[in-house]
Amino acid sequence: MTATLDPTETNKDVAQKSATEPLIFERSKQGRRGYQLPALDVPEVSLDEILPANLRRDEITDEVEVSEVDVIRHFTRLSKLNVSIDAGLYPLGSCTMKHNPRINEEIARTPGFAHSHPLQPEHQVQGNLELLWWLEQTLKEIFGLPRVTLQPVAGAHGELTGILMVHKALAKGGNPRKYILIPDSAHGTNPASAAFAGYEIRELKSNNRGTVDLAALQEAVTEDVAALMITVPNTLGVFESEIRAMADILHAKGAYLYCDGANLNSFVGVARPGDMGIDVIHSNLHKTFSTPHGGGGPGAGPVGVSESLIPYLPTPTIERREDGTFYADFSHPDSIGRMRAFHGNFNVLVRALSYMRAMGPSGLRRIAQLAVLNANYIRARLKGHYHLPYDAPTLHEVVFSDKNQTPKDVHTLDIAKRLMDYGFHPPTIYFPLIVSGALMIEPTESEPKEELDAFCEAMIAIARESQERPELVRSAPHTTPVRRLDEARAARQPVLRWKK
Amino acid sequence: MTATLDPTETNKDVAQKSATEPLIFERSKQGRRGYQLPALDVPEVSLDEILPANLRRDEITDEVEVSEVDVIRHFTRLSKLNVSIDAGLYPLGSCTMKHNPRINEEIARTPGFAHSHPLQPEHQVQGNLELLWWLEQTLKEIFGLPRVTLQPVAGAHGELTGILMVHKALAKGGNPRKYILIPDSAHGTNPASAAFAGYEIRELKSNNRGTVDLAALQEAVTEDVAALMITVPNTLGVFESEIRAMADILHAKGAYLYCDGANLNSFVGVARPGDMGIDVIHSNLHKTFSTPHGGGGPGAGPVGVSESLIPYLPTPTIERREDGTFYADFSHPDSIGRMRAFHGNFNVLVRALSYMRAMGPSGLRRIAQLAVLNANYIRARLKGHYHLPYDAPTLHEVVFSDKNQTPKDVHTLDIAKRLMDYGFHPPTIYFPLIVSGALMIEPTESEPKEELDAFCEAMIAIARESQERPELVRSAPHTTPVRRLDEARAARQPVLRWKK
Amino acid sequence: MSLPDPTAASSSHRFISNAGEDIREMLATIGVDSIDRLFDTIPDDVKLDELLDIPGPWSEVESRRWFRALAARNVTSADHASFLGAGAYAHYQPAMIDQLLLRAEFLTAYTPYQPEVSQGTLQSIFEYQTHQCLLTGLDVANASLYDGSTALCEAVLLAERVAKGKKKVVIAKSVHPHYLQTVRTYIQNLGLEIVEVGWGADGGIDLDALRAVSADAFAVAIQSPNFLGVVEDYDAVAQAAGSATKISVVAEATSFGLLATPGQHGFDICVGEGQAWGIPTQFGGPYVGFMVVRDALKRHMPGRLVGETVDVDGKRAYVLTLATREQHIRRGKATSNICTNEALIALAANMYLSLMGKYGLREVAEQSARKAAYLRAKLKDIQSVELPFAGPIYNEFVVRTPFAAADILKDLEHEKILGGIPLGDFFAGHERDFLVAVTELHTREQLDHYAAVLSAAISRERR
Amino acid sequence: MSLPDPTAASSSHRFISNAGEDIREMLATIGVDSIDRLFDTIPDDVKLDELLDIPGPWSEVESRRWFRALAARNVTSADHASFLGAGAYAHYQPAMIDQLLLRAEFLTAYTPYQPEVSQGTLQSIFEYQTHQCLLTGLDVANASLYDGSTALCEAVLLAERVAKGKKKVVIAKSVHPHYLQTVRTYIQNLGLEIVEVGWGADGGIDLDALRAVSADAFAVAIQSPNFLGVVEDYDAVAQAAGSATKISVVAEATSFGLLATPGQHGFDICVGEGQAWGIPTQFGGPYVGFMVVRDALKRHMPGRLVGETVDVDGKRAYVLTLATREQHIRRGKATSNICTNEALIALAANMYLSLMGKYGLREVAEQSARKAAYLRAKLKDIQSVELPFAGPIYNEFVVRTPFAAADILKDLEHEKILGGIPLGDFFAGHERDFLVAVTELHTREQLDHYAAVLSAAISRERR
Ligand SMILES: Cc1ncc(COP(=O)(O)O)c(C=O)c1O
Ligand SMILES: Cc1ncc(COP(=O)(O)O)c(C=O)c1O
Repeated sequence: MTATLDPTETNKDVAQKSATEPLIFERSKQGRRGYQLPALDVPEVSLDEILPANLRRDEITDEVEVSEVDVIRHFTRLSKLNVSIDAGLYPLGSCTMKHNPRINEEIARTPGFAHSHPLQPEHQVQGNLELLWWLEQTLKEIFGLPRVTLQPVAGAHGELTGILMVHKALAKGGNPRKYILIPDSAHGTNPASAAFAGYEIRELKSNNRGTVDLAALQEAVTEDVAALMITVPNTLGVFESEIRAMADILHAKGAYLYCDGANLNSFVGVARPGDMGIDVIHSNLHKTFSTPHGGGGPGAGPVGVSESLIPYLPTPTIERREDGTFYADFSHPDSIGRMRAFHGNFNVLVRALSYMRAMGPSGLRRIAQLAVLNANYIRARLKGHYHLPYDAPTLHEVVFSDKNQTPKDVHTLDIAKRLMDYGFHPPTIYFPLIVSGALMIEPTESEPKEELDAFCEAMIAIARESQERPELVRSAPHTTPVRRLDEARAARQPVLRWKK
Repeated sequence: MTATLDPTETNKDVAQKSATEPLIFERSKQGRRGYQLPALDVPEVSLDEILPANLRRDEITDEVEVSEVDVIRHFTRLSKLNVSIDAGLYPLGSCTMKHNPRINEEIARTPGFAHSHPLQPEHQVQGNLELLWWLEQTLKEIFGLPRVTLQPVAGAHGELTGILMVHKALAKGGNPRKYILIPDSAHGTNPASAAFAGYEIRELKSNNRGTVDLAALQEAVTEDVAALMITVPNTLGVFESEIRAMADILHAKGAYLYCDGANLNSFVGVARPGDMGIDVIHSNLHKTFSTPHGGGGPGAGPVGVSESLIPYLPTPTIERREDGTFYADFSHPDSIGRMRAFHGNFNVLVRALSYMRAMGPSGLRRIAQLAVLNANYIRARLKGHYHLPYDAPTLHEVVFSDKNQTPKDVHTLDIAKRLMDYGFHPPTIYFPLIVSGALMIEPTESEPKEELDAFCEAMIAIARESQERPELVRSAPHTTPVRRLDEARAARQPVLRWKK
Repeated sequence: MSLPDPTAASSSHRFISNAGEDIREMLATIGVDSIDRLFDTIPDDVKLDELLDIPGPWSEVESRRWFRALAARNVTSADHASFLGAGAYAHYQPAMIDQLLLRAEFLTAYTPYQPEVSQGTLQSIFEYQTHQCLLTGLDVANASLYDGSTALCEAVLLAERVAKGKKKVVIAKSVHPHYLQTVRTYIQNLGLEIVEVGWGADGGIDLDALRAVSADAFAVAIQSPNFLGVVEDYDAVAQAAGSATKISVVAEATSFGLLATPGQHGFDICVGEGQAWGIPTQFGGPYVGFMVVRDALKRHMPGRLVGETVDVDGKRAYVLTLATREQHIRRGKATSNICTNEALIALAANMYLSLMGKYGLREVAEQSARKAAYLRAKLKDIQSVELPFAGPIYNEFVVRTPFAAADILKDLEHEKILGGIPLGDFFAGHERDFLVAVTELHTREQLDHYAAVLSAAISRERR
Repeated sequence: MSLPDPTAASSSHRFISNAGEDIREMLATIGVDSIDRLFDTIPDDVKLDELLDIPGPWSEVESRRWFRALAARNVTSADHASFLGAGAYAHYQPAMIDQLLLRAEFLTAYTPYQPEVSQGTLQSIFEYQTHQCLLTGLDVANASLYDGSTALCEAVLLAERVAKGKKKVVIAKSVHPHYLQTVRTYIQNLGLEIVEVGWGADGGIDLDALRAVSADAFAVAIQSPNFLGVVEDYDAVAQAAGSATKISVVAEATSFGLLATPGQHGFDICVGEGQAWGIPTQFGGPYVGFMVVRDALKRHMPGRLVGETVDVDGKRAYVLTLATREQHIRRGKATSNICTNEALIALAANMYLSLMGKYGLREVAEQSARKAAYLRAKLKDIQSVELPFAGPIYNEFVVRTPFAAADILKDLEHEKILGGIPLGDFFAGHERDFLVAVTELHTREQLDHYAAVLSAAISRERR
């Protein structure tokens, strides 16, 4: 925080200055210390006796010397440059930015969980194993599928896991096949995961409802198609009403139906993927099941599978014995193998189960009901002000475009930035790709009506500003710690670290 | 957070709007719930069988119906309207706003401390009793006095405790006497506490160094003076170099020397009150010993006493047996009695001992050294820009006045408010009363030089603004969530609660 | 002299930012050659020439080891089923609250002297004041006092200020003994007289005795539920107290969810302890004292008051007000000497009251009362267990056995039950009695177990 | 159908704000008469006509009871002296970090897609990237990967992308077995071949064997300290690896404080696990994978990268950059499929690295190494204890006794010591070996105790 001597500067500049924070490396001063350790209590022999000099480094050049005060100040000030769910609506479409209950944080910090080691023998960690077992039981019931692996640590990781299982299953049948079908509305991780699993991508054009066209699918599903990867509801928020028929088409050809469960929040407790003919689904626990997004993670992406894919699940699986004890089972000869060291993001899984227990059967259903109600309320209030590229009924999110604003040269990016001046985090923008200038709004069930109203009023105010004062919107944001960034410069001459 | 429909409003207004938060009562909506309890598991008999209707109330009219989301949002947003030490310098003179280490918070939350009950029998709480015993030992060493009571929960509470002991001791000697001498520079709690202890106040004029005049004291100490209450160093930050002589004068007349230890931070580990001839001293643990101020408390105000006052300590005292066990001792026939229920602010005391252990002997001394260095650095940098009413050497704080600015009709209050625009909490203002337009600055030892520099530059910038753009300063703050308040209106027609 | 050089790297401390390089730069600016010079005004003969003799400096690692070992030597409700109350109750503590209290904006700020940068604290206090009014049925609440015992002291002193002349205060013997003792300490030099009024057969205050002594008293103070757990009849007490200022003390704050309010039944002041609002028992503190009074008394109120006003832009805002009552202005004539209070605990209470809300506060109270009634009935059936006081209770009651309470409670402790608090520690002649408190957190299983263990203990003692 | 009415107060849930009144108002605005109507696009035959069969809804009280009971059934380093490592280490965890992580601004935000309101997260990542570069001696670090095992997968895939054509990757057998297994899973359909190279007598990689197979490999990956605890000689390995891309795996991140850096000794990529930077072992996750590469490889980097730039006012700011590598732009051609990563753990690591700083990181490493050397020497003196690998170590080493490791470790557990990890679980023929890890947190007393208990156990087994 550095003030200035220039008495003529505007107050805004003063305030902006007080909203900047130097890099921790710039705070370093000779002699400062932020740590203390107990004095060494074993004989202090020469380092050479411990490790030959050629295997050692010298001092960590340019590492910091700062006090505890410097550090807590630094991170407290940095935190103030972020917005968060606890401060208000964070309507990032497709990200399900819901309330993160604090009881989850408390429970995850229980010493018995927090300090258990991933390689302890079974008898020392029965509590953890039982917890994992219960989480699988719960997800099985939610998915309507017979088994679930908890190993994947994110949605994309789950996608890779799922497609690898499909590949292995088909390979066992003699031919892993070549293609994965993916609608053009899909999230980028879908094609990326399919590619890393060894497949080529065939993109499916969405029809005018934004959904998969049955006839087109029928045609696309050839003998060398391994699976269709769809998102239910899709990234427009539209439910694929013909999902059962789609499953039949695929199954008839020996192909699998993979469901990206990122949007499970819209139908959890209302309908079950297994009942829709889905063979594999991942769920982003950091979305539907409230584990905090943490600025970009951690997450978890458990994968549920139908009977035919069970042999291929990653190892280990967690099993329960007759006597009520639990163990990690590695005896799956056809398993695709291990997706990650240890047991995945265990302490994310703890939070998710804590949340599921807090919601219960009635609460889980209520999530979907209120998430869909909130989204449709926004849709109803904004419909007259923003263009709705697909007006098929939507569930938990609604995607508008900037079509009504572009004539004034106001674009989605401008609208997003202007929302910040009104105190809101913008929606997801320019996704899905099938909508030009997409504004993808997902409020989640957490939001109170008055927050939705405030958001809608801000959006409506911006729609007006776009007509009456477009330059105000184009030059937004005006009230944030920093204003629009030169992103081109960042990519052209990348500066990716501090240097002295 | 409510946005507005008026597209012509300025961005500042938009930002300000997003910085307001309704009262929790205004968030209430029928049907919302923020809590859940386990279902009642005992037979649900009619309430009448439990409690006659005339002893019961009906529903708690106008209490809130809000969700957990509403509540965490509400308090998170409220918190953002505060400034704090972790965000920057908080130079409230006399308040010792130092770094509050997080290890103290962690330790205070240890279940064995947090869930122990104040009326458990001795054998169940040996850990707590030993902790209290150790804290007394440590404070005895810091004070250089033979006993310390930990019962007082704030400085003022300690003052009352100390003066009550003086009263009782003198009464035992036959005459409690009538007056307490208090310098005009003293904090308001001093006279208030003395009055509640049953004394009349005689105010001592400070001399031109801002300290107590020996001759004047000599004269003032009559047979009916019970004690002198001074602050060391005094509220100007000036050490009473003749403290020993002052003690002698008082003791010669059978009077006591009470020290308000609020400024202990300036000499802890450097000198000891006991060695100065002080008979009673309280220490604000929320100042010198880092327990968090919590927006105005809790605190703790242990009182150390010299030999002659030991019989009058509040009960119970914590004692150690031969066998190493600890107990609460109520057998003090001459005790002034109990100052509060239970054992005072135990979990504040835990934090203070945690801090003392973290500092150790060298650290405690370093506190005083750096606190004094930081204050004198500010004094040196600002001396040319602000008027120094008393230029005697000062220790941990420095008091300026607005004399240089008043010609431009810029006053201390204006300077304080303008500091907010530069991102700093103002110093203590208009105290001590012996300085007109006092600006009382106490940086504490925690502050890094760059923070002090930024503060000084802001102060210097404001000094310039006061000459060149006085209206800018007079109308400050300009960048805070709210601007200057109509305090007169608040007092004239007090609105002290929300009403439907 | 074994004093370290402050500029040496070995002297650096993690809690103190400035070190070698900074210190040299700053000394140069000040124009002295060493930090010691800055202490020249302290006479050498009072200066220490060596370091204090105390343990440390400790790393967090060492502190954790030592303090955790101490904590482990306590037996607590964390590992036992606790039925302890008597002014400190273990109720449900919502997870959110402690995590919010750790926000620096709440934890490390101080008294909101500067409202423009303290609206968070100020608005919370204003809301807290409102909750107090709704719960007590009175008009004006303050920002907090130290605790229940000192809150009673302040109430007595307030009543004395307005009474003018009268010197007698009547206090029920069934007020928490620690509170009563604290009042005695506070007023010892103020020429006031305390007259205690005992309880009747059912444990409620002795109304006839009260009527007999109230006439010339400036105040009458009772507690409800009283220390024996018995709920007093405010109307009857108010009637018996005549013209004196009527002070109700509430040491179990969740009882407001169920019990008739002092405000609607003739009382002028309600003071008490807010710990039951989800604050940990933490060996007695920090807790939060509250005071709520009739509007007519507001300018005599001790402590901080927050009021609503507007800023220069007309925007609603909150500010400390009626400060002319306080020590920093009135000094020797202030309504109290209190300065630092229990703001953070009051904030926690505001969070608790808001989260539980209209229906949660009611349910906590009802469940506590129902479970207490259930246990009380069960204990009554145990052979040779007596319930000495038949008066109506909220969530606490006195149990009597043929044996010393201490012995019985030891037996219970062996079964991992903290069974109660011996009444004999407070009232001679009650060595066989102990207080048992129940809250919504107790399960039926625990209550049944308590009864079983108690009757077993009694049979054992009998042998 | 036993489905509750969403507008009933009994249906309200504390995590979901809108209830009765709100729902009715919103339905009216939307113009439908019930929430069910909004689900009409879901065919009835896939709609549930009853609630799911799972436990709940639970209050916090019930959740605390159940989860704490589960946690209590684990035996952990919280109540035992733990010497477990093998990729998860119990180092000092500064108190400040967890409390800061609870700040909603960090905890509940998401990927900083909108830089103007995410500078806190972005600047922290930029600082984290810088720490990685300083520690590894390499040029460019990313924002985080899932963990050490998947970081190695990404490194192998990166190397393959730049190698063009070559299909063989050489991986040391002494790389963490879980990492190696994960690589096998990842690449199973990509037509790549993994050649494993074993270790020599001293536990270091077999250089001759390495030389023999490196020629046509696109990458060579080794771990140091390796899974046996032995520190590899980067120069020698680099020389033996020839022209292949050299990947160093670090599973014990505090070792950077003491060991020669891969960057200064011929390596191109360093990947590994950041858990040792003060992250709880928490049964294996969440942890944080890191990747640092030579500048030439930066445009092939998987995951997020944060770069410095300026805003329209010329003010310095940070932003996600080089996004054309990523799945949301490149889709099927992206450098990785990763999206959500381990941002919060990377933030914790940044806090840890900043707080410990230049000297703290060194001291943690030195103390860990010194204490490990002390214990290793003590164990060596125990009759019939063998140290099968003589190579230099950092803080972990293999111990061999005449008896099954599982039995010996059971004996130690009885003395409240988690004594090590059986090597036989990973390598056939090593049933008598176990891995012992030491950190700065171990006291000499614990180390001496370990030695005493181990030799006692051995004598007991002998009988
Ligand atoms: C539709 C969709 N699919 C997949 C993903 C990827 O999930 P994750 O970020 O957990 O890897 C996301 C979230 O970013 C998503 O929104
Ligand atoms: C000099 C002085 N004396 C006494 C006090 C009163 O202490 P407390 O606020 O802890 O009651 C203070 C602090 O406000 C003070 O600064």
